[in-house]
Amino acid sequence: MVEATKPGEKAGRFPVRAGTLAVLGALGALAVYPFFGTTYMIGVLTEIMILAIFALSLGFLMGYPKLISLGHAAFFGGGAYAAGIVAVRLEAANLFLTLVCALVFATLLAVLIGVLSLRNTGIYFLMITLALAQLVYVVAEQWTWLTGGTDGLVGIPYPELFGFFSFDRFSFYYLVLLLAGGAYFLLRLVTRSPFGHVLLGIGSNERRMRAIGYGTRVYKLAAFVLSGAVAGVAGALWAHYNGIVAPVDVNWPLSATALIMVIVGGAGTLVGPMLGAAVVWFLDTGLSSYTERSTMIMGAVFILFVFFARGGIAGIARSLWERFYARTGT
Amino acid sequence: MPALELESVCKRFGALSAIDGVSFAVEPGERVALVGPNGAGKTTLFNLISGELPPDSGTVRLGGRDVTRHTPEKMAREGLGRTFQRNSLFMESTVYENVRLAVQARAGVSFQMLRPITAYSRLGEETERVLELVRLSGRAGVRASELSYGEQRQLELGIALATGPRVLLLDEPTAGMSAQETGEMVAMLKELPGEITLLIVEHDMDVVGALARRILVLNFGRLIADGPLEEVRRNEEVLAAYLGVGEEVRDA
Amino acid sequence: MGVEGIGRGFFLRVLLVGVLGLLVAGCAGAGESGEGEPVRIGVILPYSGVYAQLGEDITDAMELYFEREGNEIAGRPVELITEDTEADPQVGVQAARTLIEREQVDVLAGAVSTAVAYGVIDITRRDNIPFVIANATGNDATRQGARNVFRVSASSWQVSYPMGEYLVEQGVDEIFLSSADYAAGQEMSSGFREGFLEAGGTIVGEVHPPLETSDYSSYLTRIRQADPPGVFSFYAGSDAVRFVQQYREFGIEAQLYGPGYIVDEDTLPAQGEAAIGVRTILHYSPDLDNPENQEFKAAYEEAYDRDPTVYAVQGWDAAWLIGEAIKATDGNTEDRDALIEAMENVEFRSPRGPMELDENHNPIQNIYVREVRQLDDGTIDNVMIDTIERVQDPGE
Amino acid sequence: MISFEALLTHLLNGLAYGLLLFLLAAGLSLIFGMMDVINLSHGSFFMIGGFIGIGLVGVLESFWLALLATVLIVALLGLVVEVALLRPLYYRSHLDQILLTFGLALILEDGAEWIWGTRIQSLRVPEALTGSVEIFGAVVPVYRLAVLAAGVLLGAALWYVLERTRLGSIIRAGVADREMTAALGFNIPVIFAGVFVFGVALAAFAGFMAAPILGVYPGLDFQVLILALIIVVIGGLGSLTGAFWVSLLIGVTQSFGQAYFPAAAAFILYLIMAAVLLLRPEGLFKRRYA
Repeated sequence: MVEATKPGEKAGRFPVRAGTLAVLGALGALAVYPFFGTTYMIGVLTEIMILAIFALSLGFLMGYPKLISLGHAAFFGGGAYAAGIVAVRLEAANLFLTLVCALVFATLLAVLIGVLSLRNTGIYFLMITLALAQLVYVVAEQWTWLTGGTDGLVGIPYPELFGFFSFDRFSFYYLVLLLAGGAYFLLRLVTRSPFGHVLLGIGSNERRMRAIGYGTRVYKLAAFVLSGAVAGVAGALWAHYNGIVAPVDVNWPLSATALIMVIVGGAGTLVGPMLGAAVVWFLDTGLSSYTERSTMIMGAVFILFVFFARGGIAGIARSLWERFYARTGT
Repeated sequence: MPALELESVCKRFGALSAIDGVSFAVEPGERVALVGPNGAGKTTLFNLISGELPPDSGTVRLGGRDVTRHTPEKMAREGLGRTFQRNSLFMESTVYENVRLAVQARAGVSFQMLRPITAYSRLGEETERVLELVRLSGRAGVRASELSYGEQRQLELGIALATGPRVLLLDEPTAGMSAQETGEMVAMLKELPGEITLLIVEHDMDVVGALARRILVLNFGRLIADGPLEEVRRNEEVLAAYLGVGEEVRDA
Repeated sequence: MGVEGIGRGFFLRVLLVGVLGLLVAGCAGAGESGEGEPVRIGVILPYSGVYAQLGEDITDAMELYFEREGNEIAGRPVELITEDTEADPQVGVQAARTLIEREQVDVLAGAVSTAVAYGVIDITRRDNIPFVIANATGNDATRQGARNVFRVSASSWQVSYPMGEYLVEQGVDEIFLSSADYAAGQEMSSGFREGFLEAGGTIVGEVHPPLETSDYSSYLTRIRQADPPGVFSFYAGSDAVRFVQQYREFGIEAQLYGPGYIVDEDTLPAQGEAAIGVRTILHYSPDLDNPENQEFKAAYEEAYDRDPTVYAVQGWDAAWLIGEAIKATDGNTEDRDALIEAMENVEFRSPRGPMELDENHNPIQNIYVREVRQLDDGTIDNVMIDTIERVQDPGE
Repeated sequence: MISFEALLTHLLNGLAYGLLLFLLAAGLSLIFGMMDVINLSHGSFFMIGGFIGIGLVGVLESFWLALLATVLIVALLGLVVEVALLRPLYYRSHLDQILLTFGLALILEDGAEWIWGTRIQSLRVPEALTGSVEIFGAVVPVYRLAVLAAGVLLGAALWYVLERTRLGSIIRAGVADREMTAALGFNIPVIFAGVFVFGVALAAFAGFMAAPILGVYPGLDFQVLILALIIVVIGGLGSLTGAFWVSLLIGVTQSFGQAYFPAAAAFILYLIMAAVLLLRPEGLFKRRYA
């Protein structure tokens, strides 16, 4: 039997460095994979990386200022619709145009939803993010001439760059890889900055943060908007990759799936949610090719994590590392 | 001009009058103790001053400025610091990070997102200065949750000090401490820069005697005495209020 | 954060092994290439969620066809590879992509919901893979004229427009219109409206409740007050059950009409007696008296121990279209254009009666007027009361 | 053009629908009020109640016996869940318990699909409750009136038990101060298990009563859950009184909104929720207990 996790003074530093090494290793492996892999697996990895960016954005929110949103699909889907509408309705699939439109739209949406929802805390925050996101969903479903309604918005092509370069599945894979890595390192930078430490403090003890002079709501809003913007970029990539945006991309089950990714991967880290995205993809989409009971398996795995490994995969990796370290190091 | 001034401050919870027309003023650099039986309203009064609760009526002034109904964060920025009766720390962070976060609060860099916090060296210098003040320099890398209780009280004080307050509210700084820990805490508080105004809630009359010359006595939300320790001790009303816990006062 | 109590190390290991196992399992299916003998037919249908029964019916009938062919077409064994689409276009697109890229299928068939069909048309068109729509009715699926897209069900227009004309002929010239407020509902409504107005009918009122409405009382009150001689409605799945039941609950006298989907074999068991008397049009009726239908019903009942539905008929015809075309190309599925051309020339022997494809690959077929009745054996089912012959989608 | 009969019809049907909403939200509200746990598997128990009810009506051939048996069976299931899954998490954060109930909801939905299939099923109403009646010219189905009566009776019974009986005061004390109530000799785990099981039983009761109106199918669980969550949040988490009035408010607003502002029908629910939470972040009614 091993005793409970107590990341001590010495052990505490190590997993961090190990985590960074793991990320760099994974990025390297992903960068060379297309030269060996099948078209299908390249597609799968593209999809997982897009979802990983989405999970990362929610993981940032849940792990640092500890804001648990059940409406994150609004930003992902909002970004996807913005990119899709630009690409299909305006027939301009320029990467910068679609990406920037998705980013701007998701950011504005996040400002609006954030201002309204951050008046509440805890379970009320969770519920009002859900309600406001569902309003976005209803709009997506009803505003047929713009969004395609329940049929979705179909025919979104891969992006292109000012007419001299058109992405195909191979180059799009690298674009997604680049943005996934970029999003990770950007948020990693943010979590280590003074701002990131304020968020961590808010997540740990908001009352004290206010007592020492932090107007916590502004910081939470900034984090919320940053997270929403990242989710919006993921959504734009999703639209290009699938060629379709539909109301399900804004609906609450997607928000719940992102939440599962974060919990399974491990809130409180940035690598964790990204790993969680991969695991949940295999449990959900991957397993559904082999069994009709994939939802049940996902529920069971989720419960196991809640029960026995609240730190998620990242937590397991960390404690295994500490055990290894304890055995060899001291 | 008084550093802190209360004028007829009232707060009711339903039918209960928690604070009933309390008025007093504290001069800059003065050290004042606030005592009273359990449930007298001491912590409520602190919450009213620090902005965690809005008063129903009355005025709170800090350095002559009306700060009634300011939010806690605004009060902190006006130069008011406070500690909590029950430790309110950032438990998963190290001692160093706890204090640095408080230092950062007035450093104007909190919206910097793209450089690591370690790049801001003046945060580090100031943090180390405060750690020395509360005698935790040797424990800087330890997580707050792994400190001894006494050390956590020291850190509680350290966080409040790190915001550079002009007025500091201390809510039972020695509560639950051993005799030795209490002695250290008193020594630490005595060494605080003279310009910091202190208002201390304290049960231990030795501590009160060591730190403050002036005492405010609160009972059922009303201020029943205000004056030097010896004088207050002889006050009939105070004795009556402390009946049952009166030994504490007399022993002191 | 972390794990308290006993047995933690064990669980950590179990979880880790489990996760790794799943990752391996997820990758395992990859990498098989399509080279070699079998004809690989990808089937994208809902196997979970509200429309799972439709998916089962279509799949069963497809399997029935290939079994009767000895699971071999033009000397090549046949492999049906299924993927669940739920009712979700994103999942449908992923399923189609998995089948095309991982399983390297020669032909794709399925799509119950129109949104899934549109998404899949988009990706099959890129690779020119023949795609047989086995149920979705969205008009544009065939009207956009994609060469690789075939439909063996019907367009929304085909199961709504003809009823407008038919009702006026029958002397019903005032109708209240009601449909769920989403793409299919709008198509059905406007198809009917067009046919009904052109024939000289009058629409006395309209209500369009949102999808997944649980309480229709306000809408039903409106209908009741308008007191029309007839109501034309389109709802599907759980909405159809609720609407028809509540319609009866409120004791509305007006005759209820609609496309066949409001009282199909899938919802009838739940609607029960509430559905009796509802008149609908569809491209199939279970009591059709032609040899193909009798033969099909007997074979299907024997194999699966239940009556075939319109979905089963569509599944049969989808498999027929694919199978006969591959026979015509002597088993060559590599030449996609040749395969598509062969599909264009397939002659159907469908349980639904006469059927041929128009230039957009949408069926020209009879539309049957049916009424829900309690049969002599006590079961409740659709009975054909009239036929509208050779209905062809206008194409735009 | 708006007649008195129409107004009355919309009002009565809105009230009946509102009380149906109250039935489905009551158990969720009760469990939250007492245990601080948002039971995200509430909709699952509702749906399972419907499925079991349909099966039992067929076997027992009595609507009322089947109702009783369904509630008991689902309550037993709730007991198993409470003892085996929730209890070990009492000393963790409430978020963990909420997450657990969410995982459970996923399992139960898929399990229901496995056992009962995906086809929508419906529950036959006893002969006496079929058809509709006219009240001052307004047409209301008889079964809706039965649901209305059940909602009112349930609300009254809950209010009476919690406010006027010794059991109620023990429960309220247990919520307000766990340690003290335990010190007074009351068994907190038993009280909590009782509350949870009762909340689940209410979900099953609601699922059974709603089955003739809504039908039963996998997927209904989450549809209902969202609805119940919205009611409970607008009403003020944990306030049964709030849940009661908000259910009526939503029922009546939907009824009139759908009739006279059909374009807004899809938005009504979410707009009410957003508006209330913006004006009163804590919900319309403050929680009574705790």
